[in-house]
Amino acid sequence: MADNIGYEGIVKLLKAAAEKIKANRDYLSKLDSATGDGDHGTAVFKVADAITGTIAKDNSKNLKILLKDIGWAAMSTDAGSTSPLYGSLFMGMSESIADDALLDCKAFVSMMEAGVTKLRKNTKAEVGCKTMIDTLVPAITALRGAADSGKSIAQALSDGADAAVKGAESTKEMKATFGRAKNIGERSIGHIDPGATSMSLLFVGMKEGYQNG
Amino acid sequence: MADNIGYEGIVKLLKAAAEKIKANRDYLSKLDSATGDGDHGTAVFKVADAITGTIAKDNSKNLKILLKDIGWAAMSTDAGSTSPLYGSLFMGMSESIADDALLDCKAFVSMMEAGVTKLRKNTKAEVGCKTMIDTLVPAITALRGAADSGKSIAQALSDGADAAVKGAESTKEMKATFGRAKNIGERSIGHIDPGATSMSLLFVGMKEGYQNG
Amino acid sequence: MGMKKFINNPDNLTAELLEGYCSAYSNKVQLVSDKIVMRLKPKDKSKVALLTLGGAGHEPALSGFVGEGMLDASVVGDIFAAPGAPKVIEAMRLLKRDAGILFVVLNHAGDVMSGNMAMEMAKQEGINVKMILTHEDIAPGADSPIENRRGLAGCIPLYKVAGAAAEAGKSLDEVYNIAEKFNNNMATLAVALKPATHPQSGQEIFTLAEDEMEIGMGQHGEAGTGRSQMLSADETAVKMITQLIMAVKAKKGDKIHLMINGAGATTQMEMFIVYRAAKKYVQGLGIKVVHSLVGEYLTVQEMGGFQMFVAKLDDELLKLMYAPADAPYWTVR
Amino acid sequence: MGMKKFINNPDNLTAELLEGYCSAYSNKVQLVSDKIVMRLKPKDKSKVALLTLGGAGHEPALSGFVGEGMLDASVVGDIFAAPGAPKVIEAMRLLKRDAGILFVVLNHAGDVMSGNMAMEMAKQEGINVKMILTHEDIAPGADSPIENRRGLAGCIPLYKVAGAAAEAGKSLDEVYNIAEKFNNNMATLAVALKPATHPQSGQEIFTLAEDEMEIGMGQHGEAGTGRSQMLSADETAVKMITQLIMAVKAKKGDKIHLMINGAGATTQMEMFIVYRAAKKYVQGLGIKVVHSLVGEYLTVQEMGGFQMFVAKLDDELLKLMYAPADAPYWTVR
Ligand SMILES: Nc1ncnc2c1ncn2[C@@H]1O[C@H](COP(=O)(O)OP(=O)(O)O)[C@@H](O)[C@H]1O
Ligand SMILES: Nc1ncnc2c1ncn2[C@@H]1O[C@H](COP(=O)(O)OP(=O)(O)O)[C@@H](O)[C@H]1O
Ligand SMILES: [Mg+2]
Ligand SMILES: [Mg+2]
Ligand SMILES: [Mg+2]
Ligand SMILES: [Mg+2]
Repeated sequence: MADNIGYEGIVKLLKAAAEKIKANRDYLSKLDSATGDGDHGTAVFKVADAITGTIAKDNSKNLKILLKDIGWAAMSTDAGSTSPLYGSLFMGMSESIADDALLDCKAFVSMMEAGVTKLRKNTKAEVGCKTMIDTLVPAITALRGAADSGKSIAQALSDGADAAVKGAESTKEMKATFGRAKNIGERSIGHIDPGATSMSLLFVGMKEGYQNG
Repeated sequence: MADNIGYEGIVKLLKAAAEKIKANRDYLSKLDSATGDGDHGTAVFKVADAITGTIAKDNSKNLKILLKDIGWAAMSTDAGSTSPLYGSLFMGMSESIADDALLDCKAFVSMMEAGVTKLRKNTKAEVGCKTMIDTLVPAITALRGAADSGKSIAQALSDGADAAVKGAESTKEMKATFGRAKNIGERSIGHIDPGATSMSLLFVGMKEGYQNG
Repeated sequence: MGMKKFINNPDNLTAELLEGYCSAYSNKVQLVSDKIVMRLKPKDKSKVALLTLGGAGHEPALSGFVGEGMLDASVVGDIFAAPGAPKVIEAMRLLKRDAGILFVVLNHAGDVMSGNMAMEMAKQEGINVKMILTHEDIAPGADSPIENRRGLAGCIPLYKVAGAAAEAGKSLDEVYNIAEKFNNNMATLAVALKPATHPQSGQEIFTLAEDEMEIGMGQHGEAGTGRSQMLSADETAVKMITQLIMAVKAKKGDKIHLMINGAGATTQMEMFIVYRAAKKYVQGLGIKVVHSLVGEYLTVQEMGGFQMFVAKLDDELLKLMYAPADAPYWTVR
Repeated sequence: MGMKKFINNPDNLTAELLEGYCSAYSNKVQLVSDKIVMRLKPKDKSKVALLTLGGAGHEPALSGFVGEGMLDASVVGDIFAAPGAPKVIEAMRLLKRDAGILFVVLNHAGDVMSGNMAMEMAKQEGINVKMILTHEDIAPGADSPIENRRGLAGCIPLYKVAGAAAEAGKSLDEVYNIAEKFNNNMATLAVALKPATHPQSGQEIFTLAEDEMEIGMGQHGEAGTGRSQMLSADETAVKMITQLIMAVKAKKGDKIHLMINGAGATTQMEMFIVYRAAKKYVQGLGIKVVHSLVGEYLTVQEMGGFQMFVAKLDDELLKLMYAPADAPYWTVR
């Protein structure tokens, strides 16, 4: 069996990821209450809703179009920082692939990388700034490592999810220098970043979606 | 010794009454919190202040003028219902006496009656409406009774104070039909009326001022 | 004292507030004789003057509406307490004119007593002044005797129509009749959620349980008899507007003014949501909302809640409502 | 949920609020495409248009200032959350004109990201638009890099001067330069006493002890580093105005605009008392207060506190400040 993923496979991953995020709405808002304005759960729930909603009404069966529509829908959620960041992740993924893409592990990882690159155009935040970048960078590095060493998509997703979770946890000890949390400076230390957490749930959800698919 | 009272005597009574009221500022506001808007202590404190202030700067040594000035000053205190009610009490007293008044018990009582009459022009409240009228009417009746039966000013003031206190206490079981307390209807029952209480303190203060004078 | 407010000496509240207000809007108003807020540029003496009185602590009311096309002066008392008659007669002397003065009094015991006394003095002095009493609270029932019905935020749109009529050069009788027409066709109902703290005593002016609200609350937290469980915005709006529409006897084809007046802590967001529901209900009856106000006009410190106000408007009143005005808190181009 | 507010389904807050707002002021504004508030009577296409974006929950900001002489449109997000770029580009398409669009963005991460994305799209579509970023919060220090300084209530007087310049027919570069001049000479400092409740989550957006206040609080309750014991109104005012005057480098003979913007639950009474103390301090330095605003312009639900805002004005800006305007919450005759 060829280790490829296409429209149907990605839909499965994204649906699972969206459900994972939705299930953690209150937890994520609670995290945001500690360091921000308490709405990240609400915000990212809407993004997750945009993902499942777009999938549900998609007629194209075309991955490039689906991802672009998800990106646009996510951006349209009026959810503060979250909509442009998540939105551009999907826009970047869409822009990087061909119309009839069927992706092997390397191509899948390249698509994810392109998404992260586009997302990072919005922000100067680096690893260590206590944002979702602290999840994305190690997750993408793990994905790339798995692909380059010839691992399967399943294994790559698993490595990516593990790295994402670790990345999110690493924000706990950081002092925020981006986003609203920056305003409380030292007082942000000791709290996990909500955006880093929701992003890690995206990767965990994708892994689980692939395994259960 | 003739049982007469003039400028100096009245000043002594009023000073004592004013101090009595001032000392009960917080208690009176608390009573008003239960049935009104919680400011009667503040209000009547200002009236008391107007009394002592006017006495302090009075040069006339003329009782009629002094009482008129007290009335005007009390009315000018911007204290809700309290300023016109207390103000007209003193205005009425002033209007009823001659310039060089030296009052025997009957004349003193007539002056007090005139004050109450003027006060009552402001309101249709009768005995039983849970207002300061419930203090004033029995107090004045007691004063008149004492005078008519030939009692001394000291005794009249003592009878008046006793009746005033009883009158104020009688408001506890009444349902308010005047003033702000009317708005809470049945819920006013069980609370003593603040205005009836401050008015009783005026009579008690006058009695004590005479005794200690 | 558990009160958390930006104040200095509580005894100076009104003085400091009036100093601040008149200096912030020194292009429109001036403070005269400590407690009288007057238009900076008085209107022509040939026109009827508009005067009101009332306690402080309800900002922007009442002095916020002194200005061209509205009030000529307001006499301010202390926090929640009417000014005494001496200041009122002083203001009447300042405004004295052959054209006369319309004197608007809100139905609260202290205000009415001071108002009546000042009227008596004015009569003795030969000042031409007519008094009008607002009493549009329908909490005790729309048919309840006038002395039971409080004057609430309805005074403010009344200043607008009367002020515009005066500015247009109408006679005292005409201005009075216009104001009375408005007065007799308006109704207010207040709802409270959270108490305010009296800024002088530091005490909460009433208490409500965590899940309670009260429809029929007075202007200073005087409790009414309408306590209930918290309702949604739409339920609250419909419950209130139903009573208001009945009170003013508005029917299909009629035109109304609809105002949501915030008590202090209730957000404009909530007021707009409530307004929306009330308007929908009114439109469902075939009644037209032709003029609206949503905001804080007459507050009760930081009380949570609002007043819903309805007035039936005919073409004359509607035109006056939209006439130019230039008060600090009500400007119409 | 301990929240006591007049709302219905929390998910519909913004939709209901916008419906209410645009229908209450249907003589001035209209709702287009769900989230875009536009002037009812668009200004002439030959003139520069003024556009802004921002979250809801801060009423009357930002949409309250759409109207003649101020904003042409505002794009509204959800409660405290910026709208996405798609709606912003939609508004830009609606306002597209040769004269160009001035696009005012407040410095908050989400707003800036959406703004930047929309600007990129506009460039691709050939829409003539210039973006200006407000960042006048001096809580992190007036010399702190722009990205650290939030955009607070200063946007609103900025809409006023830019809007008046646009209405006067100035070119996009001219309007931009006027707005930038104002932008570079303004400063805001916020103080909080009591938290607001987020109307969707029902949670208090921060906590402060019974006797604490915080100078430097952000627009959504993001805590700063200026916690202290409660101070009196005068002490608070002087502490804040001192920093603001230093930040705008105003000196003897200069003219300023001074605004006290209520956060929600703080009364106008308190604001006037604070205003009074701040003005006195400023006058003591020989600086003239030539324009003032005291009221609720940009709120944070029912938060207790206020923003103090100072802008240095030259004759050009002063004239624009007093120019006619006709937005629901800022009218100048
Ligand atoms: N400038 C930024 N760069 C990267 N991530 C950011 C930035 N600003 C915010 N974030 C992320 O967004 C999260 C907050 O999202 P959310 O609460 O939805 O937005 P908002 O701060 O507008 O309320 C933060 O926890 C952080 O991970
Ligand atoms: N119409 C009235 N007639 C007689 N007494 C009244 C009337 N209204 C109020 N009072 C008296 O005034 C008292 C309240 O005074 P105060 O609290 O100072 O005035 P306000 O009600 O304006 O706050 C009441 O307790 C009552 O005794
Ligand atoms: Mg947030
Ligand atoms: Mg009282
Ligand atoms: Mg009172
Ligand atoms: Mg947010």
